[in-house]
Amino acid sequence: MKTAVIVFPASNCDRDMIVALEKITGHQPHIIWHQDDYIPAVDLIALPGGFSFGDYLRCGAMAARSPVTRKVIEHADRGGNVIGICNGFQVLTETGLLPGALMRNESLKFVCKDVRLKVENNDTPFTNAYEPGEVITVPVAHHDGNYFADDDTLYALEEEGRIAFRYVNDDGDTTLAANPNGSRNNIAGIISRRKNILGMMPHPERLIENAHGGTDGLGFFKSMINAIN
Amino acid sequence: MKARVHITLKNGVLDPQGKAIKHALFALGFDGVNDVRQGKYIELDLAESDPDNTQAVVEEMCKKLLSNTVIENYAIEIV
Amino acid sequence: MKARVHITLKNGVLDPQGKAIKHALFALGFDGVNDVRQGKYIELDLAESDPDNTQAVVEEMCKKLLSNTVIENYAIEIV
Amino acid sequence: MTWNNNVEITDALVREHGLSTQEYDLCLKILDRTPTLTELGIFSVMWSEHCSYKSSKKHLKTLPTTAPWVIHGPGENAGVIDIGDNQAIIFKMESHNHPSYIEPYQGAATGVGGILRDVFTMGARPIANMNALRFGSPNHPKTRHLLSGVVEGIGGYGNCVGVPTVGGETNFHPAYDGNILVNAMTVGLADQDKIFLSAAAGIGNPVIYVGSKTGRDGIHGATMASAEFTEDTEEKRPTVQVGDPFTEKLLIEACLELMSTDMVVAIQDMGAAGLTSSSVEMASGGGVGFDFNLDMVPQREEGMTPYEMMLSESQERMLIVLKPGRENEAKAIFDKWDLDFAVIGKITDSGNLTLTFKGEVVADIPTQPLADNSPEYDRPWVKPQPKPFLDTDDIAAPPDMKQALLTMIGSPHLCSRDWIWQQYDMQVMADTIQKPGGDAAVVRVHGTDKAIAISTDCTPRYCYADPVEGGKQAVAETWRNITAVGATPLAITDCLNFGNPERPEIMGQFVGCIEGMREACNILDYPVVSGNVSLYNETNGTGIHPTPAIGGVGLFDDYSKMVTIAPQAEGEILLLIGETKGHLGASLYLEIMEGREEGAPPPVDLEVEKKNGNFVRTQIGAGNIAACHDISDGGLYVALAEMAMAANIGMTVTIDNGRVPLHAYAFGEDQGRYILSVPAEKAEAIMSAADDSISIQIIGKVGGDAFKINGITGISLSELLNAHQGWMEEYMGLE
Ligand SMILES: Nc1ncnc2c1ncn2[C@@H]1O[C@H](COP(=O)(O)OP(=O)(O)O)[C@@H](O)[C@H]1O
Ligand SMILES: [Mg+2]
Repeated sequence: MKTAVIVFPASNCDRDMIVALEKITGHQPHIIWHQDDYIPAVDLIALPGGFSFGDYLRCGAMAARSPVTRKVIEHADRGGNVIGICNGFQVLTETGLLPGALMRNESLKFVCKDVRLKVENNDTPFTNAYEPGEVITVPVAHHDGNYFADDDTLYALEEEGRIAFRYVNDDGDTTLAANPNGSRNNIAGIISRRKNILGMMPHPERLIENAHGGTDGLGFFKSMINAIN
Repeated sequence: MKARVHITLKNGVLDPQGKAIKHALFALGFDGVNDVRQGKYIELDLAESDPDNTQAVVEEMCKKLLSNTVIENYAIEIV
Repeated sequence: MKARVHITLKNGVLDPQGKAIKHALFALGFDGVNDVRQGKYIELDLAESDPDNTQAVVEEMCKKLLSNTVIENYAIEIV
Repeated sequence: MTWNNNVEITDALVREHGLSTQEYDLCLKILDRTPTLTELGIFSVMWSEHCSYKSSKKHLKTLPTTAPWVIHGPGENAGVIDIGDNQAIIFKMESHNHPSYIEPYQGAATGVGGILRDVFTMGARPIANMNALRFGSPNHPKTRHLLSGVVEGIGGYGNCVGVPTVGGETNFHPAYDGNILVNAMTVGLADQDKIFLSAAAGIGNPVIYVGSKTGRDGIHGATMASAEFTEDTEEKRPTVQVGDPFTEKLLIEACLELMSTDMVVAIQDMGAAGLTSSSVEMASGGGVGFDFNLDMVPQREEGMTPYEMMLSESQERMLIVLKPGRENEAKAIFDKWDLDFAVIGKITDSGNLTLTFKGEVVADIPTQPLADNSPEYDRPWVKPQPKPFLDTDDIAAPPDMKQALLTMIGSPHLCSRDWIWQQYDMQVMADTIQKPGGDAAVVRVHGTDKAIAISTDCTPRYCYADPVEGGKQAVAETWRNITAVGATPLAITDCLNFGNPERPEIMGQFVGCIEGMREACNILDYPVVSGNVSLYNETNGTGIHPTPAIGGVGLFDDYSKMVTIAPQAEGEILLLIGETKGHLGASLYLEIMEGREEGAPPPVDLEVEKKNGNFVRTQIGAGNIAACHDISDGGLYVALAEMAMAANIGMTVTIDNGRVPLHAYAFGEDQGRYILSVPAEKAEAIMSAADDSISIQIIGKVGGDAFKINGITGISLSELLNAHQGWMEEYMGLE
């Protein structure tokens, strides 16, 4: 599986993503600087977490308008796979590749902790290694993860099975207390209509070794290998 | 010329900051607050000297960068 | 009554957001931008119906919560 | 207002600049003429307490600073220690107390920014941040606002630059009502053959300014950090600096990229007193002069004067000496990262800092005497009267042991700090293997089996009761915390926060703490490699508790040996190491349950400390231990409860308290103790491995879903957790 990781000024989970992709695919991803206007042919483009352009104005807003992002959009329009983790998810909504917007957490505070996620749809290139309805643990670390979409969009996302992950409690129930940021319908991650684009706030790349305290994030990467090879 | 841009959340979009401010004001004893909405205020100092052109340019800036039209409205004032 | 509050950085206080916006506008091809400053804009809907009282109350809100008077100025408009 | 560099230097002006008559005379002697206004400004910041260490130097010199693994001790931007394989760990702690009191968010944020620069300026990639915080009483009207802003500022900066914040400590006490303490520590990783120092060299070499533009930020910052607060300080509202973590992140990447080439001769961050202290340090350190054209300094505002440029504390700026002819290559790197880059001058053989502005020389100062002949005071001090030992019989037992334990672990002093650390990105860089909540934080050395353990500690109520014992204890506690995770303690940094040194009793606290630290460092083989002094933490004549915050660093050769405080399985046996005499003087029990702050603190027997710690570390290294926790604030029962909560497993403990009253045994804070949780089949072997000089006993067993111990028939885990986790969230909910 060939991959590329886009690096914006002040992306800061780029190395984590590169390390994870290399470990799992066995190949070093291409590292693409935001001013590059060429992305080699790859199976997957990853937009990593961080604070691109300081998260100033709106999270992901400036990165979404960076020259390289046009190339990411072209890749996605051709049906290429794209993942956006955390800040990457914010960039994807800002470009319009995914619907909705990520607003300031309801608590107004940055939140870093392990959350429980339910795999809502395992029939995607990013989730097929999980059981349907499986509850996994993955860390979140963000200030703006409060997913908002208007009622119609939300309805369509639910109807079309485009919710990839939802915040749940230990028993797999969608509760208010299990929601770390106030996102509508406890949404943690969504996919595009063609299922080739995924955006999610939690960080699967931070939970892939026992030393991290667990390996629940591995399934995410294994899914892509299943789907692509 | 100078332009002042107000960026506000669309009706129906929940406003966590506004809600928190309302809550905090209440906690401080300000109890007659029906609603609070928080937006952004951007002041631009532009080389352009024609008001119409300025309006058009700032309009484009708002569409291309300054606002996220999925959730926000903008209003421009040229001064 | 309604009140509109503008909160802006005091002169001379670094505005990293404004700086980054200016830069991003430039990258998008808007090259005639001399300066950008970003502030906050807060709309309040208040039960109070007397303009003078409203002004006084909002003034107090600004001092106590809405603005950080160490680095910010505020301006109040009653509408 | 037109600017006049040649105003008459009146007594009043000199005094306004914080210089004493003797200091001004020295200044006249060095210059051999009257200073210009710019020169007066330069002398004033260089000789402020903050930059010159004039009250503390004499005593700091007595601290041990060497060991075979120390590469650079105090004197550089940060301390450097050898961790093998050509790798080095570079670390330092620094205070940002006064600015954080005035504007908590920006004060704390720029504190983090400043300490990061001290570390990456030496060529290290920052890999972990820590923070040691002291606030006033929770009942003080300002405390909530300050706690909230400080934590948000630390997170806001550290999260954005992508360095995990992995631990710290947090105290509340009325002694900090008017002077909070915000101490930030950064740990970085470098290759030993790529360590950069600040001493300038090479006559004619270009001097480069990079980073953000210079504004009129915090012009009085450095002098502010050296002046006592009075009622009207708040009214003055000095210009606070605003941090820009985005620029800092770019600066880190750009500087590390530049340092990976061979272009850099010397590099120095612009910290307190900005361009002044950085250039004086670089020039005097290299025995050379600097010739600057101030018109070349990137400026954020119109009409800036040389005085303002030299004293500005704008953030995110660095000064670099390049090899000749490499300017364009270097500039390309900073262009890529969108940072200002300017050649502002060159190195000369004059030994002077010569500043030209609009064609006129506005300052010309010999840097060597400015730096080396700075004032040094032997301030008078009196030995504080040590508090008498308290007789345990004078301290009442609680009516109900269960309620006492719940009250203690639910108090502001001992409750969970998760409200704080959840606002910090603890895992970015994906090498954090022990998060906050345990004894020490642990981060891996990327791509190796090695890991670094870090802990910050100080118990100010002990230092207040007896500075010497308190100083010892602060050092010993970091050593113990690092040991408790299984790492080998190597060296410390410190941040010495005290009141007004011109008062002999405060100076006595300082001298006492240093004495205690010195003893502990010597016996534990644990040198001081960097540090910072913050004096004048005092409002209207009331000083803070003496607070020598210590940041310790230790090493794992193989991080798979690391343990946490959480027992791993039902059936594990609990062992208690160290002797329990039931010392309740200056304890949290006394403060929380009795409302008394009296008595001598628990003495630290450093030989016992060393013996016990080495035993524990050896056992962890041998893979015999499932979990380990040292016993500190709150004593044995609190430590056991913390272990149970961390694992969410109950335990049944039976202690033999002998002649020690139960409450003293339960909550006494005797030093040098650990609890081990070990697989049942290992217990005997561990017991027999301990020679007679080590006190070791079996006290109980892990299992079930309740916490049972002498005097407490049972507390459910959920009761414990509710008590422990509730306070801070509830308290801050009222913000
Ligand atoms: N300000 C803070 N930031 C991050 N972590 C903190 C902070 N304050 C306390 N902690 C964490 O809370 C835990 C308990 O702190 P403390 O009681 O000081 O530990 P110890 O007694 O082992 O030194 C530690 O893991 C520490 O790192
Ligand atoms: Mg401890």
